[in-house]
Amino acid sequence: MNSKKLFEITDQPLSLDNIAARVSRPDCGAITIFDGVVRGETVTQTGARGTDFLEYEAYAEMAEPMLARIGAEIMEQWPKVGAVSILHRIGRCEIGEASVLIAVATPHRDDGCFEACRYAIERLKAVVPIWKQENWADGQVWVEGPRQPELDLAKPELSGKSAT
Amino acid sequence: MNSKKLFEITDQPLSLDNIAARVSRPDCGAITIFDGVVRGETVTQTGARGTDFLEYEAYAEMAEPMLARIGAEIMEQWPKVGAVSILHRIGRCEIGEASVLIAVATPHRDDGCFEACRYAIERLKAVVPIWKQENWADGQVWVEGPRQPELDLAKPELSGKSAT
Amino acid sequence: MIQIKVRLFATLRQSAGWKEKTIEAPDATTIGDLLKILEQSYPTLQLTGRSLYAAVNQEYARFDQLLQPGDEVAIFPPVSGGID
Amino acid sequence: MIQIKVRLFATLRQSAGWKEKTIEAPDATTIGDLLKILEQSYPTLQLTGRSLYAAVNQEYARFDQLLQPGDEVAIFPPVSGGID
Repeated sequence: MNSKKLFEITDQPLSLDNIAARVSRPDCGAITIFDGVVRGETVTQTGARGTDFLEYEAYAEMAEPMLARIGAEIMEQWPKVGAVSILHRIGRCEIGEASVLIAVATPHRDDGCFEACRYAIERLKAVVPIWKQENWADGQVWVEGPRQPELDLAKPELSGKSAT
Repeated sequence: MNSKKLFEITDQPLSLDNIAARVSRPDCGAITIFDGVVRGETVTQTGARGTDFLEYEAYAEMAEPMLARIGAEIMEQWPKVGAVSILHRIGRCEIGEASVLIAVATPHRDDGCFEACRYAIERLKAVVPIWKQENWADGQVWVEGPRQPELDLAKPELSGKSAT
Repeated sequence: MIQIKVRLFATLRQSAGWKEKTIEAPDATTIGDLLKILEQSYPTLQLTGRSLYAAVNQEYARFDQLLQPGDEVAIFPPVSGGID
Repeated sequence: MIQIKVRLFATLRQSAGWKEKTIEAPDATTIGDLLKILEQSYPTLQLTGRSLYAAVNQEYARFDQLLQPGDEVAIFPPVSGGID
């Protein structure tokens, strides 16, 4: 975590103080940070379910540029944003550890830092090539995110085209 | 910053990793943090204005319970919130240092952590008895927040009552 | 007569030159009455014609609230914590 | 014939038992054609009837995109980074 890169896939533990330093700018007084933490318990309709740890895998050569693209989308949509940083951890993550950190710095709190931070986590979950494996005492499963129709090869019209 | 209090006025530097630990809960996977940072430059209509440092003063015996009350308001308004922490620094704060940190933990990112965090900074600025003094090379000034009519003793109808 | 503990903050504290004093006041004194007593006793403390909040025993209070013996009354300008 | 570098991730990598291979394919091969070649060569790799994304040289691509010699084609399930 000695890096000052704004967009990074790393197998090292993430630090909130470190990401805040990465987006710190003399004219920015507001930083909003989203911290995605590994949950030990998930409440479901059939009761609580336990997780032992998570394991993340990434296509890092594609994921880092995609994170940077989300940053660029934010700067375009919220032009007062001074800096964006998005860090995602890979490998084994224990309960209570951060798997993703997003920081957005703006001059004032009304300049879009909350909205942009929210936007970034939604975009990350939709398009950045990272996968999560849940591990319990009695097994493991790869989690698949919700299908994004515009990315899915299984679109009927695309399959049709290819058959010609 | 060794304290685990959720609502605290302190003259010690604030740490984001520390406040995240204060609100960490096994069933909460989403933490939103607002980090209010001392700006070195403020862009105004007449150009950039520099600040050397800020000095905060608090009525701590009242401010800490008020912070806790904002936390209680949040738990009532967003019942899925697992924990809230609000820390405010007093004394001299240098450029780039955090003067206020707000952390809200929820099970998932859609359970109100962004909205509650935003609510907390607005409420803090309106009602918590803390005052900011801006210090420049050539002087200093106490900043007065926008007047809250419901708190202001100068309300005409109240002054009128007292005169009877 | 009753005794009231008065606390001042920020610019009020600076203009008065003190932050805490015990003030003697008649029975049935309101916060408004207390402000007049303070202005008369401490001419550098300008209280009229400006926005002002008050708290009694750490709770926001109104101009016409009656004070009790031993109350702690804080008087201060509109708050400005956090960042803009 | 052209050479394509294929990369698999997550459950696809696990079911195939490899994460990276260079595949020989005819000229004018599309991603859709490549998927058929892979399924025939690696029976444990189940690609049809499921949601699947593909990227060519680190950019999302469509089923009918024509591949060029030396392209890196990644095939993977819907992404699930971050937290829920």
